[in-house]
Order: sequence, then structure tokens, then C-alpha cells
Amino acid sequence: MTSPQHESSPNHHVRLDQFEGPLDLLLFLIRKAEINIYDIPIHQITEQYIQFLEYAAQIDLDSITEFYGLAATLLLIKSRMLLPNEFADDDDYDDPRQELVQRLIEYQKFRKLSDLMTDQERSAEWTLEPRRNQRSFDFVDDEELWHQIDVWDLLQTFSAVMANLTPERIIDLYEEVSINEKISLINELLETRGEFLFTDIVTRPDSVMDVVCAFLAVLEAVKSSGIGVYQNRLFGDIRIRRRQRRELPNDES
Amino acid sequence: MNLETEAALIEAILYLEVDAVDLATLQRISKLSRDVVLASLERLKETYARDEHGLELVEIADCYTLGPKKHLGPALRDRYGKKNDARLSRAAMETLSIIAYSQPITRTEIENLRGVNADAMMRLLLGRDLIKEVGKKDAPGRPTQYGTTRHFLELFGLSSIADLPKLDEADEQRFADE
Amino acid sequence: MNLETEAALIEAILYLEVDAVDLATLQRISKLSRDVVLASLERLKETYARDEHGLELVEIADCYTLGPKKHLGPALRDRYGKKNDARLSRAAMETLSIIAYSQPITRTEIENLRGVNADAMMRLLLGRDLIKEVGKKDAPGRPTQYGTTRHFLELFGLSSIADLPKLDEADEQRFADE
Repeated sequence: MTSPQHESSPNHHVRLDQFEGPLDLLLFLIRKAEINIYDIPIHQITEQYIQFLEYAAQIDLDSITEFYGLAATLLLIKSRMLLPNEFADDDDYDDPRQELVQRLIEYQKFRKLSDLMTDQERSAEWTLEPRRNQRSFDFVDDEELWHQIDVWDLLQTFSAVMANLTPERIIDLYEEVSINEKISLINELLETRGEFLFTDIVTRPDSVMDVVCAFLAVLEAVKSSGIGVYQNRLFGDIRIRRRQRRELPNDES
Repeated sequence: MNLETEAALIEAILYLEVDAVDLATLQRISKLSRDVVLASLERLKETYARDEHGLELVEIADCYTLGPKKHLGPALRDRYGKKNDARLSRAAMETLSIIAYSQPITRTEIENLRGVNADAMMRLLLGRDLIKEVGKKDAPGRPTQYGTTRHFLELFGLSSIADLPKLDEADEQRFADE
Repeated sequence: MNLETEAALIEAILYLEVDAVDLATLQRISKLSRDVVLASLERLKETYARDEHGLELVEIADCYTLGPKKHLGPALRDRYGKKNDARLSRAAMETLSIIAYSQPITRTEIENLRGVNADAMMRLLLGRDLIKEVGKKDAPGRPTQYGTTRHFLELFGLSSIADLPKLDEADEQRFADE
């Protein structure tokens, strides 16, 4: 074997760094030669192994040492196999290859287990996680807590909440909460009365939000629904009435 | 319709969401129709109502979640009640003040004002009979609106909601206190 | 022993904790004995095994929690899924497998099995909290022995080391020690 080829891609040379170590390379050569792992033709496989190392020279020194370490082991086994052994037929005969074979089998076993672990890793690739890691449930049963506060605490808390609202949050609020409600109220009033006061669409006068939303709804309605807005005096009541415009298709008057 | 599979999916969603979720969200995540989600919730409610379960399906402010059954409160309070104490009182006060001053108000509106999920607090206040459902808002999804109860008035010594101090009085009171 | 009440309490605790809790913690919170907690967990496991439930009792590294059943994964992944992208290289996985199946094991023993220096791989695995020092081998030089961590079990979705995937019978024989 002068030019080892990878089984799956015959046009590409096998590189040493494709192997996880000397045992990996040795197993590869054994499989490629289709030989029985329990009866390795040590002469042939040693030759192939060393040829391969010489061929694949350009790798880092750390691992080349390990690859050559196994080469030395193979050569040792080869030389011991060449020695005539008078006990070769005995039960006590120690095959010089035995230790290597056991290492190879052990290594193969962990390769297989490693494959199983890779499958396991893949199957556990996705985990589902709760959106938050804290559930809050209130078992506080302390009535005292409630008796200690008075209505002024309530007011101050509310005023603090309102004071903390940023302009963006207020915009969010009217977009999501009240502006549609006010527009539908305006439409309803226009249908039933034709004219109404701004204060009629403020359903909660003590809510700043309500007033702001009512006002924005009026501005919106001026733009889209054809209403007119009148104010008799500065800071007086704002009157809202349907604008008389011919081009409005729904204008019955 | 058995709905075993669907109820199981909804159960897992409620678990993973942690916070209470509304019907629309459940529909979106489960990709089930509104009717099937509602029927699955009904099934879950029955399943968890059995004594063998320590959890129950909780519906609050149009949102659903799983929560420990009331009777387990005493056994769990030590560990799960106390650590919330300080946070709870302020959060509860905020929520209650918003409801008192802005009633009728929906859960979403409260959350917009406070900027955080209001589910736990509303459950607390409902449990204390300080707030109650007062109607449905005329808006998409017809969300439930909340207001304060008679018990609330009694607790704060008010004869009606109109007696609540007005916002501009807050400053006067602050000066009076000093 | 029926344990309905006890199982219900354990269920509520597992739900409230969110993270997996160990037996000692469950005992402490529930004020139940170890045996009763274990029996309650067994009961919960059976209850949640039913198809009507989308949750199941999960045991990871001797800790317990409720979690969505595996088959719901695909339906819930979009919203709640967390992907483990940090896949291990083949070399790292080989080293980790050797440690997982042979723990406690020393660095030299690992190197003998793989035939290569294990320094870099062990550093990587230690850095990712997949392995840890578990003791010293009673041998000359008292070399450090390594084993897998709790994080390892979590990452691989294993309830304990006994849960590691097994070789099938054919492989078992092929690799049998002589």
C-alpha cells in the first residue's frame, strides 16, 4: 500500500489528523485489509502502518510521537512473532499480539459507546424551558397588612404610578387601551345626538389617561370622520359636531 | 370529542408559560381553535379538581394558569409566601390603587400602567374580596373589567368611590404630613 | 397507604419550585418522611404517565421536577425550546464516554484506552463542567480520578449514570472481556 485511500472518497488522500489517535488508524487499516482482529497478520499491518506514517508527514509533533509509539509496539510484536517459540502449541503460550488485540477491542467498545452518547446528545439537543424561573403565588394571609394602610396611601401610590409613566408608555396605553373606545363613543354620540361636549366622552374624569385618550380620539376623528370642533371661549367646553361636507359619502344631510 | 391530546398540550403550555396566559395566546401557541382550547381547559379543570392533584386550573382576569390549591396554603406559605412579602405589599398597593382610581379597568390596562404582569396581584386582591369583576369591556375579546368591592370601601372607611381623595389632594396631604 | 394528600402536596411543591429539587429538599418543605416522599413521587409518576397529562415527573441526577412530555417537544420548541449548540467533537465525545462509562478513572487510564494524550480534552471537559475530580486513586502518586457532573446528566437528559445508553447484545458479546 503506497497510496492509502479513504474508502468513501477514493480521490482524497487520507490524512493523519483525520484519526483520533494511533489506535484509530490501526483499526482503519485492519478494516481496510478485511482481516480478523484476533489474527492480525502483524508483518503486513506493521508495514502498512509505518508506510502510512512516513507518507503523512505534515502534522504536529505531539501526536506524531503517539503514532510512532504504536509503531514501536507493532515492531516489537513483529520481532517477537519471528522468534521461534517452542511452546507455540501450549495452552500457556502468550500470543505477543494479545495485549494489542485487547486494547483494540476495548477501544472499539468505547468508540461504539461514544456513538451511542452522540445519539443521546442529539436526542437531548432540545430542551423546553419555562419562560421564567420563578413562580409567584401569594399565601400571605396577614390581614394586618391591609388594616395598616389608609386611603391616602392608596392615593399616593396611584399618583406615584402615574408620575412614573414615561411618554412612550402613555402612547402604548392609548394605542392599546382607550383610543378605540373613545372613537367608538364619538361615533355613537354623533349618531344619537349629532352634537356633544368633550366632557361627554370623558367617562372617568379623574383619570388622566382617560382625558388624554379622549382628546387624542377627538383629534383622530377630526382627521378621519369629518367632525368639527368648536370652543366658545378659552378653556370653555369643547363642542363636537358633525361637519357639513358634501364630499363625505355617508353624509345624509 | 375526547381532547386528551389537546388538553395535554395546553397543560404543558400553562406549565411552561409560568405567568397566566389569555385565550388568544393559548390558541396561537397550541395552534388549536378557540373552541378546542376552551374545551381542553374545561377538561383540565376537571382533571385537576380531583383530590389526587395539588394543583388546580386557575382562571383570573381572562387568563389561565395552574396554581396550588387553596387548602395547601398553610403548608406552603412558609417557603413560598414569605419571600414575596415586601414586594407583595407594594405591588398589591399599586394594583389596588390603579383599580380604585381607574375603575372599571381591564387586566391589560393595569399591566400597561404598572409595566409588569398583574396576574398574581389580581388573584390576591380577588381572594381578599377587595376587587371584583364589574363587566366586560366593549373591545376585541371583550376583556373583563374590574372595580372595587363594598369590602374595599369598608376597609378604607369610604362611603362611596366618590369619596376617594382626588389626585391634586395628594400634594396637599404631602405638605400636611410634613 | 393511599398517599393522595401527600402526593398532592409534593405536586404543588414541584410546580412552585420550577427547578428540579432533591429528596432532602422535598422532605424539608413537605415535612414528610423520606419514604413517604418517595412513595408520593412514585404515585405522581404514575398519575402523570397517563396520556391525559402533557407533563411528566422528570428525575435528573437524583432531583425531581415536572416537565413537558418528550413527544410534545416539536409542538412547543418554537416558543420554549433551547437548543444545545455546543456539540462535542469526536475526540471530546470519546474521552467523555470513557469517563462516563468507567468512572472513577484517572487521566493515565484514559490515555491508555485512547492511545493519545488526554490533556487538552480533559481541560475542555472540565471547562464545560461535564467532568470533575471525584477523588484520588489508591495507587502510587495518588493520581486524581475523574467522573461526570450533574450538568453532564442534564445536558444528556439522563436521570442518573445508570441511565447511560447500553450496548446491544451483539456488541456486548463482541466486546466482552476475555
